[in-house]
Amino acid sequence: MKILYFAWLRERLNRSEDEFDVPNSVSNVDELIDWIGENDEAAKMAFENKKLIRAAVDEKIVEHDYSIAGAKTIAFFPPMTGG
Amino acid sequence: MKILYFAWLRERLNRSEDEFDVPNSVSNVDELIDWIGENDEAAKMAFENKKLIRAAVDEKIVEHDYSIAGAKTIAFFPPMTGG
Amino acid sequence: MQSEVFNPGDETNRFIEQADGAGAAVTFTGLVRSSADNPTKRMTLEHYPALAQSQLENMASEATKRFKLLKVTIIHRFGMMHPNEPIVQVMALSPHRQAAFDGANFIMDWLKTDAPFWKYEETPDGAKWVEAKAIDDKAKDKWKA
Amino acid sequence: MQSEVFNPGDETNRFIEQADGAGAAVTFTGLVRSSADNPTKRMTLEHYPALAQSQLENMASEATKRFKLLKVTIIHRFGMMHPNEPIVQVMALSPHRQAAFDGANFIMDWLKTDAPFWKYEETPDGAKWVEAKAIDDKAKDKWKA
Repeated sequence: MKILYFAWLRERLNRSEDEFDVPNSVSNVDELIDWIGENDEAAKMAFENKKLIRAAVDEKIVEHDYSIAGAKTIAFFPPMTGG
Repeated sequence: MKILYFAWLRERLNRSEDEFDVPNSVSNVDELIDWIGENDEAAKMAFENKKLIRAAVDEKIVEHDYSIAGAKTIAFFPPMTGG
Repeated sequence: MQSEVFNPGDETNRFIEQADGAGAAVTFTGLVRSSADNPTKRMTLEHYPALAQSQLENMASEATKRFKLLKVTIIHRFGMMHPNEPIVQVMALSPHRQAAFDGANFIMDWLKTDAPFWKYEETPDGAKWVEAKAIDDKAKDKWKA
Repeated sequence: MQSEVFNPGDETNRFIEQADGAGAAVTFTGLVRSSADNPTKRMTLEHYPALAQSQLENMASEATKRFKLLKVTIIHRFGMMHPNEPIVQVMALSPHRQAAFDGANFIMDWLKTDAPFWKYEETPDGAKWVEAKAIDDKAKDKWKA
């Protein structure tokens, strides 16, 4: 599963993407955030305030309870500030 | 007192302005409309539906009960359709 | 106010150049409409020059004050014009987008009912004075304080 | 979407040329803001290309359907830009003025919160990621059916 990071998430993690084999027990976006943080102190801190984390699963913006089963690409980013 | 006419009012009266000595007894816009129509059949017909007549006294849009005392220029026109 | 046709984009660019400190510009352009269903050959706009000038100035300054705009420009043509030519352009510049939208929208709503211009349309079926629409009177109501 | 600077007026003219049958065009232009109080040296817009593309397309087609627009064009830059340069331009073409205003306003309100772009501002006091504003979330609410 490909994970993308944008804006200050990317900066704090010091990388723009990861490639992970995510176990089936990790079923939704919220659980994926926790799973990424488990073995990665920088990620744990960057993701600390979950209210500030937006997610997209296969190029669709979703809530944190959205299922990641079968997903290819999951992106994490702060609230958007375009326009 | 100078009277100006615009759009279809001008067309129906076949002139764009009049110069009248309006008697003091004619005190507001509504009375002026009636006074103009008294001796002018074309004006009487053109002004027949007073709801469709807008007026400006000295370049200020006003209601029909607005006083014309001391006015120099009074304009009559249909509802505006600019923009 | 002018009888000559104007270039909408050039006017927008000239307006935006004054944007120091602004974040948002809204441009409304009104065009001579002509469709297959309602073809227009040409349109003539009659106006009452002195009153039109003062009404447009009043609208611009009222909108500037009300929406705290940095700048407002109104261009309004009179005389004869052809399909797809611009008739009117209203531009509003503001630090914030909603004020720019509201300022231009407010001016257009007032302009439709309170600026002394009258449209005379020539179509293949004949010529007529355009009638005022009740919806235009209502549009103004949304800005009542 | 493009990184190159664009010319707001040229884009408006190109857009209006497609106006056959339309009576109203509204153009919103968002500019890199820099004032004496809040000077900006430059701004960089990071984006998520695939998602940004599909979100902008969704917004354009949703606005077209909802406000019965004749045409919508959205231009959004990414990468580095300087004060007073345009960032975004949204254009809506319609037979009626209110639909054109509402269409462009609707797109801008959604774009602020739902298009994956992130602003990074460099000022004389340092650089920072621009924070999302609660007011932008609220602006979207006015379009709830």
